[in-house]
Amino acid sequence: MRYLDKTVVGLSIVFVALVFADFFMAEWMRFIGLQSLARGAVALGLLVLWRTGLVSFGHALYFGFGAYAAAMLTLIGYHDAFLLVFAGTLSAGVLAFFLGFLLRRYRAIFFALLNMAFSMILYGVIVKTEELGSTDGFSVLTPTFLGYAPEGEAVQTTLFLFTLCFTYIITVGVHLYMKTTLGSMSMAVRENEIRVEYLGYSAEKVIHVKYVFSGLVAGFGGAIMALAVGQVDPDSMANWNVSGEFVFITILSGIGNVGATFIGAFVFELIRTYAFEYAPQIWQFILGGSLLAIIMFLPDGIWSLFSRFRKSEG
Amino acid sequence: MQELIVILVDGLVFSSYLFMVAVGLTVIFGVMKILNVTHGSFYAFGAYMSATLIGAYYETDWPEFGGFLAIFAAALIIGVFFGIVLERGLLRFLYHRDEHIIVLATFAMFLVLEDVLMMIWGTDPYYAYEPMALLGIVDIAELTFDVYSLTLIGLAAIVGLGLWLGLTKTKWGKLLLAVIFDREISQAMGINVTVVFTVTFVIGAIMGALGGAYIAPTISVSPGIGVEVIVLAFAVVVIGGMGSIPGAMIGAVLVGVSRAAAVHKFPEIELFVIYAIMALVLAIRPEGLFAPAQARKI
Amino acid sequence: MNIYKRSGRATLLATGLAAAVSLTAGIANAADEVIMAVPTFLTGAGAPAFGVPARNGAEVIIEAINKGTLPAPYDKSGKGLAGRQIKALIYDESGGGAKQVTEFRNKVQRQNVDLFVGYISSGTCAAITPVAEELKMLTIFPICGTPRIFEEINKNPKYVFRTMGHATADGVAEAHYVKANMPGVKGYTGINQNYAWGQDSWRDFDLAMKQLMPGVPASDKAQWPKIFSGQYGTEISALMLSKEPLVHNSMWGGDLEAFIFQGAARGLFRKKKLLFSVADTSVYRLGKKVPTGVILGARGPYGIFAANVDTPLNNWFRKVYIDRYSVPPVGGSYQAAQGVLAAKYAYDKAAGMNGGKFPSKDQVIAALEGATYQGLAAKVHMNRSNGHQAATIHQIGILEWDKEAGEPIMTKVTTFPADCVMPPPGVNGTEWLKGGMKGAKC
Amino acid sequence: MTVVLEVRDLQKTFGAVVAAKDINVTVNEHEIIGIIGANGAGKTTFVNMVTGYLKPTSGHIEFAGRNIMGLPPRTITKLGISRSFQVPQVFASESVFDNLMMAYAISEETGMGLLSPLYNDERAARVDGHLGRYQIAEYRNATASTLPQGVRKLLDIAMAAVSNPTILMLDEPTSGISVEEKFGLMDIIMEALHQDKTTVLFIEHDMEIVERYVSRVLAFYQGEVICDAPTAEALIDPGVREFVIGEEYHRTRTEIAANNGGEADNA
Repeated sequence: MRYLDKTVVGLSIVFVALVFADFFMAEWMRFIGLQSLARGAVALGLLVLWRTGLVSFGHALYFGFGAYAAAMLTLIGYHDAFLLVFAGTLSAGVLAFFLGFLLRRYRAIFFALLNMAFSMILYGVIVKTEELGSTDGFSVLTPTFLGYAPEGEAVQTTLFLFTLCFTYIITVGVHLYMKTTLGSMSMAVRENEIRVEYLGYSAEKVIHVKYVFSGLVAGFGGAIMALAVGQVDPDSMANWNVSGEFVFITILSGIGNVGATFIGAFVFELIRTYAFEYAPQIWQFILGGSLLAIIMFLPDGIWSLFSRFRKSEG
Repeated sequence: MQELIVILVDGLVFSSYLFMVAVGLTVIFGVMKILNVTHGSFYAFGAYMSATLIGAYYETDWPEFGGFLAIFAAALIIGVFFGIVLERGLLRFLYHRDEHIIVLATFAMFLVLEDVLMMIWGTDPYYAYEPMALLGIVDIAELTFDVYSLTLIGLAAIVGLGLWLGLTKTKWGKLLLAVIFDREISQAMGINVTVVFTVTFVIGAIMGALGGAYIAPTISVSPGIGVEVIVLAFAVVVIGGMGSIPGAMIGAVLVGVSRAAAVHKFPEIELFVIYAIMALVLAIRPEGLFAPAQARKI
Repeated sequence: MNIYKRSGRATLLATGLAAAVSLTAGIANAADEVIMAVPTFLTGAGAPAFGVPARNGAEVIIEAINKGTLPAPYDKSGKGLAGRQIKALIYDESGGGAKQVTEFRNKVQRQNVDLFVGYISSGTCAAITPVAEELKMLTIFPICGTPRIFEEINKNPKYVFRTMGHATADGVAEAHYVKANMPGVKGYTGINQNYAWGQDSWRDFDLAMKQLMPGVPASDKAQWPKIFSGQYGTEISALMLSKEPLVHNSMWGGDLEAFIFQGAARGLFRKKKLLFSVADTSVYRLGKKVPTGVILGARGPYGIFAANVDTPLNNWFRKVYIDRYSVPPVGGSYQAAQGVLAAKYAYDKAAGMNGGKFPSKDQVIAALEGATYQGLAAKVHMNRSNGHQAATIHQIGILEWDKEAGEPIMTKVTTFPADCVMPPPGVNGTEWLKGGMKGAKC
Repeated sequence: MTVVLEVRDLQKTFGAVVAAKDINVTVNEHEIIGIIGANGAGKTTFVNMVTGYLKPTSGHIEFAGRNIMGLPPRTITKLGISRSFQVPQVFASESVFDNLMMAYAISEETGMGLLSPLYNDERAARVDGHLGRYQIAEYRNATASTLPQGVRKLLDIAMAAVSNPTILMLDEPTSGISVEEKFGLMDIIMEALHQDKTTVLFIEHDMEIVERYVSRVLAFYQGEVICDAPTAEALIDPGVREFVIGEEYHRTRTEIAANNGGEADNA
């Protein structure tokens, strides 16, 4: 009971609801949902960093790394979703672990930009690798799930369920983690690193842990995206504006609640989809305008709408 | 020997381009601590306005060299207009917010302005090659260069020197330096930080627009030109030390000459040069080559 | 207890929202319409060079199909596609592969699109192909360079067609042209944008040159400027210092135009022989600023190459296009128009075989597979990759400025038959090139 | 008496500036030591070096028989030297309670324990006990940034004391506090620390505070210790009077305090 708070209960209800919805949802909606889960996972990592006082303008690095790691395994004949997603997640995590030793020394805008520099190096490497299709990327075949090889609409249904389960575990895990001493140290490091050091813990170590975590979930999101879209390419996976979108989603969501990142990602996809449909010439205008509106009028993100709603109820 | 001279000349031209593209960004960051993504829009609007004015100018039968005035007029018009509108209309509401939020706000504004640009000028490209044709060519180390590109070196030097002198030798510059060092104390000392901010932002915007306006005659002014500039300018500014004008200059030269050497010797690695230098410099000197002074923490 | 109740309500709100949106899926379309999605670059750097001309070309044809005003050979089959009006959904191709896949699914499942005629970038085509096959959606790529679509991504396509030759043809035709017109050339180098198209273009040209002119060396310092960089001073210096007299260039759009301004100012085009793969996208726009005497291609018999093709269909197209947009149609306009014509041809033919009734999707596909139909500039033979990949004649020539007409023209044009420049059916382009282009009929 | 801290020949230079020179200090268990000196005399630099914030240029620092030169603050804190700050270093946007919860958790948990929930009832009880000892229980739920200066100072010191350190170094505990409040504040601090038998070194400008709470004085001038003696002796030392207290200043300060009860300038 100790771990069962309202967020865990809420997440569990949504989880069960979505598992059922999976079988009734319109295909395009499921696809948007799948992308929202993938991007939301990255935003979840950014949320953890943000709570630590850091923002990365380069998490497409881990997103792209995870996506390409998973996709490259399919090139040598591995197609199991569990293996691919695990590999994508882990490889991004390992990369974050090593780069973390350098990045944990940086704060504020330097941290943000150094991440961007690394992500652009990955972008450059992919563009220069003709074997991997350069900017065209390459296709990722439909995955299997522990021997089960779905076809037609079942592909997306199964993948959605698969993603949903892992996302649920990760999200609840993050929520519980944030309540542990190490998790709460996010706040401590953001508020006052000097005090943390003088209480006997290394602020850099705290940051490193969060950074590796953010790398892991970004890799997870990337691997899922590769499987969902069936294609990897550097412009959708590793370019700087992709990183910008992740920060966009984080701001849209607000950092109040772990579940908010997925709602934020979903809203982001909807805005973009409808802007594309109704204003194909000025969809960037609408996207930028919405972001500005959120920043100006909903400074704590979409989650604050829920909080307000609840306050007025209570 | 010939190759070496050519690498140097090419490198300096490209460095000057980088400096012109980055200097506005560093001025704004230095004073306001805002990483201004809208900088890319200033560049693009500057280029479009410049192409439009140059086109209009050469429709008249006024003296040919007057076309250069159109370039500077374009930079002024765009810089002053967008500088004031954005700073007064948007940024001032965000000064109390997290610095990353402000970056995102300027990113959002950049997206908006990209489409505004298309609403005004459409998707067809604009050309304004007359000023470039006017200056002709010159041979250096038995290789032909166009004089216009070489004048970029002079422009960058004048802008860099002017800003540096303005900052260190004038009363206004000293006020700016005070604000840079400590915003609150400056306010307490009676400096009108609001005005300082607006003026700085306008100067930065003019610089961004001037970059685009001056480059316009050498390129095809078409959609998307602002995007490329942003990342490039970020890199230069980060390498040089954010907010430092001499830093931006050294950073630009470092990147420009290295890139020129790469293009001549190992063209395959051209794509990486700038980011590799950025990562390398940051790994060794976290705050860039010229880190600004910091106040004591405890 | 209270907290659970409240969180339940927030949850309800979220799920309710999701459910509400998902239930609004599927807008019924009028029975007498064919919904044609036309993705093309409306924003960004690809818009002026390819996207907007392609949209314009498609619009001219779609309008004429709906009004029934297409000239011969399409003048006998009545209005619309097999009698039904086309409702075109033109939208932006920008945003990368993932975004376009999402949009593709949206259009198919939410807007009940009947067919797609579009996509310009190889990257988007590569991303769309598996999805189109998965969703069983008739998709006609009018452009797209990469041969990988049917060579790697889907070797056995059922729903995806491409109605123009792929990039291998460009490199081979260029090499043939160089061999015929510059037999004594001492070597070649290149400047190509550093991304898939540039890399593929250079590789194919290089491979073809190695086969056709084996003794002629390639430079090991071919230039790779970043795409959209716009500043080519250093690269131009390096090219001018290089010893190779021939420079291969597959740039397009703003990059190409900036390169031309900067190169022309420094006399690059007098000092080196330039070979432009796709520069036709810019020739009319550049007007008098075009570098003359350069070798030019348009990825087939399109754009400026079609200026003097004297058929009723082509003459009509050029006239309507120029009247409407006040510029002549370029490669992208022709190619997109050719894609729409494929749909017109296939629907009408399928209806004919279906006893005049509106055909099913499978019937339309069967009608287009392996067909030969009349494009604007040349006949299109759907005779590669199970009848899904087109082959057409290919043309290369020298660009000159016609003082009297006051417009650029092509001279010394060589026309290559499709079977000379495209790999034979079932053969991988790169392997074909490496293996000496066996089976080519020139 | 056991020696807990021994500093020998400590030097610190920043380029050409000498911030600390030939510092030799020995601290015994349970001592209360006052560190005095004008601004820039090297007091905070001394504290920064002992607690690992600044790396000395040369010298030797030994704590409880162990060389702690060059160790980072977190290690030195774990070994048993804590400090407070002239400008309170608290988690500004959190409540007083949460500040102390965090402080306790960090100082108590290691290894896998870091992954146990921050909140537990036993820890909360310890926090509340601590709040009582420092007499800030009434601010338990107030956000740290909204606290009055005196309470914030107390919170800062309370946070430094959670680990029950062997030595606690206080950097100007009474700066920014009005004269009337100073003694009350110091009484609370000294009472709490006395219970824990903590060795205390604190930087102070106010000689009355020094006279009242301190058994021994270290006087700094231009990076050097010019006097290390019992309080009464130190305060009449001519060097201290000239370079640290300043005769005129001392008189003026007393007069002001006497006349209007206002706060003397101790910046």
